[in-house]
Amino acid sequence: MSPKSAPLSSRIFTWQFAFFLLIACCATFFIVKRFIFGIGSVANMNNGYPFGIWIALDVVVGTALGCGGYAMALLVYVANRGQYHPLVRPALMASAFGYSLAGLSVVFDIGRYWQMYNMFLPQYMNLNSVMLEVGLCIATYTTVLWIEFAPTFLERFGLKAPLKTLSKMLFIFIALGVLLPTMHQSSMGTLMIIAGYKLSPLWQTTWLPLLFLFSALCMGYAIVIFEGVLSQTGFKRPSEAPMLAKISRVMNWCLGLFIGLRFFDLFTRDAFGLAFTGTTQANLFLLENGLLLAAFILLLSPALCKKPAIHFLGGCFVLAGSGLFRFNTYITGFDPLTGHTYFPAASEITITLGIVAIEIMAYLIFVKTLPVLPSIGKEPHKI
Amino acid sequence: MRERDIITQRLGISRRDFMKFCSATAVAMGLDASFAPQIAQAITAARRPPVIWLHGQECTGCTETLLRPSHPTLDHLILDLISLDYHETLCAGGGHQAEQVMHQSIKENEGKFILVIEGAVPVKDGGVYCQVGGKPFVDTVREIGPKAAAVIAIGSCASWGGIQAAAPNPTGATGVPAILKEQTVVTIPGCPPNAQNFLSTVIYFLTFNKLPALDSKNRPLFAYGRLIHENCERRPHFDAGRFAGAFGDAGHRLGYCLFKLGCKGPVTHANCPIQLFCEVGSGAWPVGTGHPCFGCTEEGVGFNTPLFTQAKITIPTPAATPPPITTEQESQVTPLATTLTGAAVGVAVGAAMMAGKKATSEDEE
Amino acid sequence: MSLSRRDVLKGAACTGLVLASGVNAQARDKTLPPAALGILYDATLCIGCQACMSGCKRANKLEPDPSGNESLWDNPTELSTKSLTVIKQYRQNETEDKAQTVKSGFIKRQCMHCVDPACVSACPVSAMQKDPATGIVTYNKKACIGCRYCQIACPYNVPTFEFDKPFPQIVKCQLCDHLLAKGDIAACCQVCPTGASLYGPVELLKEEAKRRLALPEGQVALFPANDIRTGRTVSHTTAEYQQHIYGEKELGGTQVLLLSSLPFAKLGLQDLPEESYAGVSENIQHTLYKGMILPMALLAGLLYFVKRNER
Amino acid sequence: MAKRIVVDPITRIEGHLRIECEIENGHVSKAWSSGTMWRGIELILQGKDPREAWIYTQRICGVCTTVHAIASVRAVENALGLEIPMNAQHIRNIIIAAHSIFDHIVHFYHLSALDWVDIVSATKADAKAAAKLAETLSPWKHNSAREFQETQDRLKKFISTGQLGVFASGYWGHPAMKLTPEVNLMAANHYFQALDYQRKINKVVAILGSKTPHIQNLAVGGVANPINPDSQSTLTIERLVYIKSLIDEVGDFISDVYQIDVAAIGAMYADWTGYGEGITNYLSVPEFPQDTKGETFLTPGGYIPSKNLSKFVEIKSFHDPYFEDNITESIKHAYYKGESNLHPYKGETEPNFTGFEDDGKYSWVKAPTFLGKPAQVGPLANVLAMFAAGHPPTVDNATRVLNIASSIAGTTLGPEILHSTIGRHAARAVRCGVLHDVINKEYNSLIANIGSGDYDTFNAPVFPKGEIQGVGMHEAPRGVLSHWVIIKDGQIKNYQCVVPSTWNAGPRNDNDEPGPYEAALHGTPVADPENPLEVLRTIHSFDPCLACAIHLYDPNRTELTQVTTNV
Repeated sequence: MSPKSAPLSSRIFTWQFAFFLLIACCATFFIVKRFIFGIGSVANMNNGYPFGIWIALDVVVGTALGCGGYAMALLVYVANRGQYHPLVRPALMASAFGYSLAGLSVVFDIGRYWQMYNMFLPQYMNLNSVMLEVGLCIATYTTVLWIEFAPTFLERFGLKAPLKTLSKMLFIFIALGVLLPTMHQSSMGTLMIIAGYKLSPLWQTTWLPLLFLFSALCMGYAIVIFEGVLSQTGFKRPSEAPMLAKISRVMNWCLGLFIGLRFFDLFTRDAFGLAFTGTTQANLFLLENGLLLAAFILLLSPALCKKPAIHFLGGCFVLAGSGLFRFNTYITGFDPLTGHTYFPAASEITITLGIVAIEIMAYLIFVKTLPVLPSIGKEPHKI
Repeated sequence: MRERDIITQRLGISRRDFMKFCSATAVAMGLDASFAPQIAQAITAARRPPVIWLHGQECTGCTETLLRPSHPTLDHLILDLISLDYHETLCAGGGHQAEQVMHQSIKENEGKFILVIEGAVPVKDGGVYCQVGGKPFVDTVREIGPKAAAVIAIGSCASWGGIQAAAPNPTGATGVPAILKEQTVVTIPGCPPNAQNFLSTVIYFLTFNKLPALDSKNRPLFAYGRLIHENCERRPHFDAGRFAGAFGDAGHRLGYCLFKLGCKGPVTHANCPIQLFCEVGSGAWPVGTGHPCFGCTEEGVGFNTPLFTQAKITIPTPAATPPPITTEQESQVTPLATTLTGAAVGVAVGAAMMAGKKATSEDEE
Repeated sequence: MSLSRRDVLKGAACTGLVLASGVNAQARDKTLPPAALGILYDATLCIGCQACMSGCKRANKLEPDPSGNESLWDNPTELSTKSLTVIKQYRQNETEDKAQTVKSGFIKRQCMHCVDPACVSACPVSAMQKDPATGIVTYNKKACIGCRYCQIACPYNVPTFEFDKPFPQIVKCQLCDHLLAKGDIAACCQVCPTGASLYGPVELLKEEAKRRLALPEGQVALFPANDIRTGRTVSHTTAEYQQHIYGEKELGGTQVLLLSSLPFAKLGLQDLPEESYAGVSENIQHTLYKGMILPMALLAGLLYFVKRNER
Repeated sequence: MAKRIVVDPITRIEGHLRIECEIENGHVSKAWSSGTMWRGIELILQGKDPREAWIYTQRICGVCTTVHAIASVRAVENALGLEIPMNAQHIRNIIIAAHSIFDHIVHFYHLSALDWVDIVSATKADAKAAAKLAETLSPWKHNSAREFQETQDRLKKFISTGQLGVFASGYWGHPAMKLTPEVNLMAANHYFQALDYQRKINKVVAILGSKTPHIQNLAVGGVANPINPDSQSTLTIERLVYIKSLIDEVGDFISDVYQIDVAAIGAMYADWTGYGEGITNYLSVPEFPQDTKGETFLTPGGYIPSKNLSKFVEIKSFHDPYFEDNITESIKHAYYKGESNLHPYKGETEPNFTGFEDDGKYSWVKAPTFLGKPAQVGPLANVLAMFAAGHPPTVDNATRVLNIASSIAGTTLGPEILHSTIGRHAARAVRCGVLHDVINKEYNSLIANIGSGDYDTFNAPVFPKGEIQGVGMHEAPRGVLSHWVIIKDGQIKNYQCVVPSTWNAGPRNDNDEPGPYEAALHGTPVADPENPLEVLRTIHSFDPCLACAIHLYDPNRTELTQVTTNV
């Protein structure tokens, strides 16, 4: 393994941390409430909108944000771009968090959580179900992610022997770590195909699996750029701009594929006209694609890409646009045509924010206690 | 069976004593002793069942209701159907004379008379809040109750305390069933109850020689088996969602449902809408004339739930008008939720912008 | 310990086969089961009395659902966990539909018991099952994990979920499956006074529906009531029908068939293609994952690249 | 030596009343009256919604049903200054008049006639002679010999069963019973007929009031009866016509039976025009408002001091301070603490039981006074006031009753005989005739008003923040009834009822002047102290209504020194 990583040794408990802790506590309160009084007591989900932001944001967008590991693995191990290796470990960690917390969200989103293990019992498995594929695949991938991330722990606690064994087998998990997201990120697209007319033609297409796969890749690279810049500014670390600039080029390729497919599909299905009907759906569609197009154009020039502000902005646009694409596919593009409406309840939002807060807190703890970020040889300032 | 045997069996006295008694009775009534054989014959013939009617904390409204029906009329009732041996409002004599007749009747007819009680029984402070003949009413009820063949509590007061039991119940008023716990006390609640419900109960008992079927509060099912709401003539308006909003408004004048004015029909068991009052035909009951029911027959409703407070619908049934094809659900957007959303997006965008700025500036350094 | 590439490939292939031959990997059968039971709801005979709703509640021991206006009535505006069937009413919008001759009409909403049910296809744990004989779509709470994907999947928005309970279930019409053993029929058809809801074998119901569509308007005719097999009839004047049996072909067909004199779109019933969404979804899924061949091939490739590039 | 007797319970009245008398030389020399039941309704009312106070107060009495309801809504309306739509006034007035007619008929025939009429004696009458007598007195259509014979047979059959029921305790053959068997039979016949006619006039109350006893069509601000001649569920033309036909039928009974029976029995008991005068300060209030504010009335009312009709002072409106300001209640002889002669708005009811003191405190009933004097209320007071005001229907009816009585008695009986036990019965019969005139006028006014297109029946009350007070006055069948309410922030703060039986049954006042019962009993002859029929005659002539009168009763039992053992 190439350049060494080292923990940041600054104080964990800062005022920012306290703020996130407060949010997490509020969220915990509502989560307890949900288990005592039912989902309806904290969330606005209803029979028209059975999926709310816990699925749409925490799982569908959240796992895409956790695709950094996937995207980087693809780049480093499959495309053989070893120079990006320093970015792999932080990306893996973010992925592990993203997927784990998505899994956590699922536990309180699922109504009959105490029977969740039925998914793993052959007598209950329905192989026709996309949901089964997604569920099993995510569960497996989360495990794979932690195995991939395990060397970090082993290094931290100086467990040489297991580290050695693991290193030998790691290639299998790395391969699985590429295969599984390919499967379930595309399947998350397939998931909504069965909704038929309930999903607006602006999103409903048999190309959804491929679009979701591309958007996962885009977001995977975007999150690597985003986190790279943030950790650089947040922890006063040296700039990784040249590397991030190159990744932004890779990302733009994926984005190009996505946009190309998206518009090709819309035009062939004759659905593009709906984008200008002035409805909320249409406007969000325009916003979604506006952000993506802006990012695409911004990052077209290799020279511009080198500027941290540009590739950071591009990354942000991709995160926002691609995230919105996924959110729209699950929430705003969805309308059962029964008169039902959905807007998350404050408590429901708090739970989602709590998940994000936990993720950030865990990130901070990890980078300050574990060798995640590339070692730079001098003590950084505390944040 | 010979007459003598009948006398001996029924009255437990010899024929000679019996004839003496008849002569004395005739004289007591201011008649010639020559009436004695007639009286003797009457006594050995089918006797009208004796009824003792006691008054507790009451307003005499229940007695008043007996003046209203024509089947049977009050005179037919007390001259031909029953022998009303004691009743304060109707007794020809007063004081000592009336009390004496009552005690004699109870003695002679122990286990055979019908006891009707009108009015509540106050039990606070030893029952001093109602005394008749110098004696707390509660003691009288306890004394006479067990000697009766059947006990009927007429009116809400006798059934469960009625108006004087309303908060703060200053006299500790309660119903007869709470006093005579060992016996079945038929209750005919209402303020006052429909006289026909009382008369039907009495005549049921006289005709079939048993009490009518009762509900859990000992009310005859034939009169209290259903909610007023179930038989109300305005029910279709309820089902169709047509309500009067105030006395005299357009809906009120069209005969719409009075639920919103506080009608307690949905929680009150009684036959008012089908039995009607005072034999004047259609609409002769409170809801029929346009006033909400206040639940006088139902313990815990009448004198308990304020008049204009809406009743709780316990067993909802489908409305007459099905819902439209699409019902637009209410917006779930709350200020707090939008604030949170805005704040979250704002923080994310702001943080990204700051980070971007920093990155740029460091880059330029 | 070291694994040869060959071993890995073998193992992967085995896993794929195990998955592919799973217990519930039933083949898609898009034809009506031979003894399929269903309901023919004729909106032209419906009087909106809602006896079916009350009857359904009694038969299924459901609580009242005063979720409608002001909580005074048991009148859900939609199917709910307490209402497995709902009668809705279309009322003409004077400003928009002036030319229209039929001014109002009822529609009964309930589970359509699809020939190719999306809920059955969607459920990850086989909690939704289509009875192979009667075609009734049933729900098994022992299997259900409460993911609510069946709700997303159902094109008729039928399954409902107990959002207000800590230990919730999915609730939907099961065509009074529990009464069939006793020789009874669906409660809604049992209590329907006009024969608007008619129970029976779907094949017979289809024939009856076609007979009705052929009846001239305005004539007195006999209509089977309650259960088409019993021969009980009631007499009505025929209405002018839309020449369409809703449910005959929609998304592969349903076992609940609807007739109306109003265009079905006005009654909130979507104009649906003949191919089921479940079919589309499953086709994609099976194209990608049939026998797990594609994923396994991909994995093999990945292993090769990763091993090669891992340095 | 004085002999003391106790009559408990007093029967054929509403409520629980105990009367004690001292008898000296065959006449009552002193009397005490005591209510024996308390329900605490005024306490229950505190804190309740003033809009439903009438539901509670109406249950004060089921015989004077409606009157406490009417007084209650008027009190709250008075406090609010709320006007009442004309239709509501007319509907209320018809109910008031119909109820009063019913009450007077039932009082005479069913609650008091048995004091004067010997039912048993009627079985010895010659039915044909009785019919002939009746036909000479009246054109009444149901006075045939056949009907008299039927009644007599019915009585004979009843008596021969030996089960006399409520009649078993009667004073049959009492030396004070003086009517001939034929007159007794006529009265008995009318006793049964009166049951039919009270039912008919009650139907008027039931049609408008939903039911009776205890009507349920009132509202603070009007009535709950909707009016819309073109709707089914309202006061329809059919209902109105039904009312009219009932009014007409009962009118004949009043003029051809009731008034004649009272005149005849009065003439035959002419000696009783000399007993039972009692207090002769008479108080009554105007009734049957003819505008929305309660300022013009169909029957006048006012105050007559010491039976001097020329000193009559009219009470002019529902807000007349002459009435509102001049009432006080004395507690010098009642078991209460605190200041005596307080105005009802300031009324206190803190008990102070001292035991029975002949010259001290001895009653639970307060002694109301008007202008510091005790006053008699009731139909007599009302008739005298209307007579003094020259009210034509009153003058006509009074002249008619007195003329019939004069012709039977064979002497001229003038209005002065009214100040007596018999006079109270006569006044009630006169008032009943007046009420029939009123109900006809009210009916016509209601029809005319509806015909003019006015369908209003209700003005919604709005309660202000802060404290308001009001009085509701009503000329009830037993006399002046007034409810006094203090409302704070839309809730009842204090509620006091000054009722007819309080005026009449009250004890001595601050000046030790006896109350009307006590004064009227003074001098009443008692032939047989074991059977004090005469006491009942005088007490019954007031039509006592004790449930209304008792505000509070002793938590400790009242022990009386009993001179005789006759309890």
